[in-house]
Amino acid sequence: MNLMEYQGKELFRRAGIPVPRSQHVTTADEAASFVGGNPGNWVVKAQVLMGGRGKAGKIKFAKNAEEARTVAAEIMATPMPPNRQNPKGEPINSLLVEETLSVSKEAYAAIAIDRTTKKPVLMVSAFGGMDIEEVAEKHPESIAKAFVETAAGFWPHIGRELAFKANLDPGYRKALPGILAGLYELFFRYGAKLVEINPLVLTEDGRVIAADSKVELDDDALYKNPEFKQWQTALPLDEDETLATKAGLGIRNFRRFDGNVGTMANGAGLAMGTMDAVKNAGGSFANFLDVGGGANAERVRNCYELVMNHTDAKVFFINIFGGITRCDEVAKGIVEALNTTKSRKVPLVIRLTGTNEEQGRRILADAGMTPVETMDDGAAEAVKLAGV
Amino acid sequence: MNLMEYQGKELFRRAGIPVPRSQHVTTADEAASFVGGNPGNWVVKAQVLMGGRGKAGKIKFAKNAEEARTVAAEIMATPMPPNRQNPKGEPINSLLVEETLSVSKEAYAAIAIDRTTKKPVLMVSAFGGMDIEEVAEKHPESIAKAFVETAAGFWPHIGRELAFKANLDPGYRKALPGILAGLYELFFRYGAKLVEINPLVLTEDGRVIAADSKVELDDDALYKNPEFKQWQTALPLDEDETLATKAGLGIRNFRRFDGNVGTMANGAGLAMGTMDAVKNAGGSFANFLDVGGGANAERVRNCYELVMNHTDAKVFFINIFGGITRCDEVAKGIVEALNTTKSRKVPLVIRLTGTNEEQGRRILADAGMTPVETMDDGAAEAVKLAGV
Amino acid sequence: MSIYLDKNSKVIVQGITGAEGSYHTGRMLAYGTNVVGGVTPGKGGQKTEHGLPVFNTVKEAMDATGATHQCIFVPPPAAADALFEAYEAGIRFSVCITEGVPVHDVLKVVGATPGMRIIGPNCPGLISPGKSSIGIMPGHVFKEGNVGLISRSGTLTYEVVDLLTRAGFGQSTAVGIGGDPIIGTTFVDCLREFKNDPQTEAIVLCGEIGGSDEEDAAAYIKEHMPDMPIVAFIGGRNAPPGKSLGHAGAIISGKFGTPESKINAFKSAGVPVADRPSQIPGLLAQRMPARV
Amino acid sequence: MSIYLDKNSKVIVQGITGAEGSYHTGRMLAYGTNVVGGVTPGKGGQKTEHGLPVFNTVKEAMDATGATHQCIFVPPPAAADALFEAYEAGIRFSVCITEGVPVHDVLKVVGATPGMRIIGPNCPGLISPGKSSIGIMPGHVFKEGNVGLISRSGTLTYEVVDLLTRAGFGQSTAVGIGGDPIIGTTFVDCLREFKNDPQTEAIVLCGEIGGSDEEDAAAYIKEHMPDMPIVAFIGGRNAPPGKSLGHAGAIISGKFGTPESKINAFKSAGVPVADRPSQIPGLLAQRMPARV
Repeated sequence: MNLMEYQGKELFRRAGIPVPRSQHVTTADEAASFVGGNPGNWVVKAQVLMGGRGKAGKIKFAKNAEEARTVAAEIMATPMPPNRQNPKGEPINSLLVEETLSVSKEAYAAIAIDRTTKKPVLMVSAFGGMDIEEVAEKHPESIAKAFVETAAGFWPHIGRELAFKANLDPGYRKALPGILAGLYELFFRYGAKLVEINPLVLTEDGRVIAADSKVELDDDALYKNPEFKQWQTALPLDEDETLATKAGLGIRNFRRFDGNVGTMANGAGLAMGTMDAVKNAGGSFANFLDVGGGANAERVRNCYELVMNHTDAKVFFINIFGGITRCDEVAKGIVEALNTTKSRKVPLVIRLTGTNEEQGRRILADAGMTPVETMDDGAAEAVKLAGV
Repeated sequence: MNLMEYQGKELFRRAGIPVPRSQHVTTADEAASFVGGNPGNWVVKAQVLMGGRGKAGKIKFAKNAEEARTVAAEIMATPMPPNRQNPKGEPINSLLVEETLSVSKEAYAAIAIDRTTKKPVLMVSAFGGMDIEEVAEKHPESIAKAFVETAAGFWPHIGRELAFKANLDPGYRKALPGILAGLYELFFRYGAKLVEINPLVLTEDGRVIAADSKVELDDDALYKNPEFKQWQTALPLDEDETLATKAGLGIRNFRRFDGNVGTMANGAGLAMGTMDAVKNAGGSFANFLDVGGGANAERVRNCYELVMNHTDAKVFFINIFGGITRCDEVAKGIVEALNTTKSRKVPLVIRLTGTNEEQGRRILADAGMTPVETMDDGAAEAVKLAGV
Repeated sequence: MSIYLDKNSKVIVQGITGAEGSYHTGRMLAYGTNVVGGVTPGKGGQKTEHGLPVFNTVKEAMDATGATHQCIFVPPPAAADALFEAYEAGIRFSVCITEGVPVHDVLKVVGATPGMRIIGPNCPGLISPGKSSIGIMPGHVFKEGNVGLISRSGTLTYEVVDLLTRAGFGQSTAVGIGGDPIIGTTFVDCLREFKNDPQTEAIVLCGEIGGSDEEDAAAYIKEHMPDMPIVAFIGGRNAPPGKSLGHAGAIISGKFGTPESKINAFKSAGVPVADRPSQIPGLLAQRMPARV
Repeated sequence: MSIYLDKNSKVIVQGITGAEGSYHTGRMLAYGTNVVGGVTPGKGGQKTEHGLPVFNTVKEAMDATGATHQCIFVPPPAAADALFEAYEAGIRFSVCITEGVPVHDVLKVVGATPGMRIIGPNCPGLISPGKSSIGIMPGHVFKEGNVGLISRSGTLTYEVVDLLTRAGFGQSTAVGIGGDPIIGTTFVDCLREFKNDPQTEAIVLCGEIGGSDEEDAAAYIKEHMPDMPIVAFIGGRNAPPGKSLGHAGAIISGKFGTPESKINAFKSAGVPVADRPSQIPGLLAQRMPARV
């Protein structure tokens, strides 16, 4: 679960990380009324999960209520335009009206989880306000890293060492350990996978302030912080995630693509393998779908309808290798699903092997269906049936 | 810093440990008005640091506003009577009006710091509501212990294991891990040296509730939680601690006794050693006083006056072994202190050795004073001068 | 021999009275695994439907059975607790089947259980065919032999094993290391064991997009076991960047975790990479030294 | 030989530009301690008044000087940080002079720095007379010799050392382990070292009321070094229960930490306990084997 800027900054505030004064608003009127009551220089920022707000004209300045109303309306008039990261764009439902900072320097600070060392990794760079992946590519030496022993936790010396190693402006030195301590506390307290401040601004008058926030929470840990439920519903699940949830699947278990071979498999690895097999057979897959372990009739029907109703599939390739999943249950599910569904019907290609394979094949045979022998065979057959 | 029951329970509440419904009040009127507005069975408890409230008649029941007013007034009418732990008694400045529990069982749960293993130790016993030291003596096997690896922290299995090991009533089993988790969080979050629930009540209707609280915070960690400052001033420092603070000493650096040999030394070990030496010489010490490292003139004068004005000392034995402390500075301090003090004067016995000993002896000699050679000599001389 | 698990391994099941725990305990017993008991707090003293003793705590189970291995079937919020309980009771090998364990819980466990080998979480377990199986792998597709197998996936593993078995390649031990971003045991950990296992004469490595475990494995192979016949496969080659498909760990972000990076790493280590699972047995046959 | 510290120990001082750090660095240098530099963040590149290099981090100091030992003179809130910084930089011997370090900070440090020897906190340091001194002990009262000394107190230690030196007993190493409830190095840790130190032929152990360190020491002596001539002293014998006098660790609570318990433990280990410091040299003389 990714948080929007204003949500991340709310967490920053709780952890004692300095953030600009701000007000979260949902209409141009609210923006105008806030700026009217709080004279000064303000910046109005679209609250979306996509990057590239500045280039898209979704960050604008306002010096009085009238200007605030105008720019807020302009920003909200159109959604965020599509980009590579999000080819569908994103609606703008709210804005953050924020104090304008007089920026002297911009730095970067983040904590992520390092898969190789299995430790939290702190990253600091003097190259702030830029795409960090670009920085990592062009100036890899500029990113100072520190791996934290979870037993010891974060201590200020780590921040001091990073400030020196990353060659930050000396104006950052005293503030950085405290800011990283807050970031680390937040990272652990809320079970984050990533917390990022980019840019971390050094102002003309020597304050160090988090000018933006990026926080990714671990979906698996959300139950520990029920308060985030409210943000979760406020956040736009993408369409595929919404569909997956409605079908009773995990949000990661379904994703659509442009092809015409609908797929379903048990287990994420096999589901990806099924897509690869379709591709290898010269076809194009319409979706990724991991039906999960307990593939009963209802689940199978939901998955079938999900693919029929929301993709351009011209054929449905079911690829089951029974481990936990029992082939007889899946076979029953398929038969029942087809009998009860009201969705459109396409040719089925079924591959069914593993636990209780014999019983499963018998159930299919009784319903007049013959499974293929291998995944490759199934993919070839499905691609042939789908046509070009 | 020890917390009173209502303060400890406020921390329990924050950590999610169930406590009875309650209201903290400072007058009989407040108690009456609370009970009047909240019909039910209430218990009114004196808020003091001393133990033995029940026996002293400082815990009473009330079923309506009138009863509440009466028992509250009775409780506050007289201070807590002296006991072995506190020979001076303790004033009662406030009361906790608390929901009466229908008690089925009483258990004990606590976390302390184990000096030998250098780990937090959780202790659980089915003998609740009793003096735990007595339990430790009579039923040592009844106290189940678990040492927590600080790197791993507390996890529920520790609570489950303790519930089984301590043979708690099965009614405690599900609740105990959560209660200990809260206790452990509180212990770490606030830097406590001891957190104790005695009794931990299992009610007739199956709830597990902390019926009392004992929390000892680490004075050295109070700076991390400035909010406790307000409680600290609310808490009665004992008289010796107050005097020590006023004299610019640490609260542990001064304590009075009944004898007639006033003492002062640099370093806690030597100060205790000085007391032991007086005792060994057949005398009785009037106080413990560790003057600390930087014993300048003002500090020495403050200490001199502290002992003169607040003990029955008939002689003042100054025992300095210079390490950090320089003998010349102490000597200057003694001379200056005697010249400027307005307190009563008693014979001085001075023992002065270590860093800059020569210069120190010269300064004393110039003022007409001759130090003794050893601690034992000094103690003997002081006891002789003090008479019987 | 085999790695991590053999006939002598005594297994306790945490969560043995739950639906999953009970079902798979039965399957493990049927396969021949020496399951000696299980743990469900509050049910100590009872017997399971399989006739195994249930204990209140791992410590009690250890004391009574001398268990050496643990298999975890508890809900995600209880998984880290189960691992710590086992560790403190003295267990040094644990298989965590549970999916959806918070990643910070896993970080805490791996950071504070030195000397414990954890497989998973979110994994199908491991099997030493003909000897013992811990977890949820379908035993009947495996066959005892000399090919070691390591995989980030579950069902894809069975697919691969089925192909190997049909082609006559039995397995020494197959380890499903799991699909999460942070896992207790990596490819390299397993390679190190296989290197010293006399039974294992070749290895199949089923990787996946995301992370750099495969790159680390390739570097290890290059340096420490250049002569071992090894074949690799990378799943999810057609997955788009930025989205994790099913496995939380299978995500390409920027230049990290792409199939190209992994394939190149294996190639530079002299490890052929199969385009599809069905090529694996053939590639393996080419690399296997002629049997004497 | 000596324990923990000798001529070759290279010492860095954390907080070297502070008043205390600077003063005691001068005294250590005067004693002959090989102080090679110090750390004060933001002052890297400068020189101290003693001409020693100042570094921004312990890591930099380590890289430039090859330091082996650390001495900490920083305020209490920074002490644990200084210990962790040293540990992560590779220092494995640290003396923490600072008084008033939060006890939970100490717990965290001792729980997460395996392999590091920490003396203190709230201690006067240690000295191997004639070789080196780390901390704040007054070097001139010490004399090189064969008596090892361990003490929970500072000034009382000097008292005892002065008596020993005057009586002709020089010291191998004297360790002030500190007066806090939780300390990095206990009596037993030091005894273990003295046991293996050829220079040390006898030991004086200055205990105090509170805790059970002395009882643990007595048990260790009884089992592992019954033949070593050892004399003990317990400070604070006339302190009342329930109140800590000066040292946070010196507190009798209930039956724990009483002088009687400690004296009995030593007696049962065959260790004579002096009633007053001035008896120590005499008791030691009785126990020392005749010199050849």
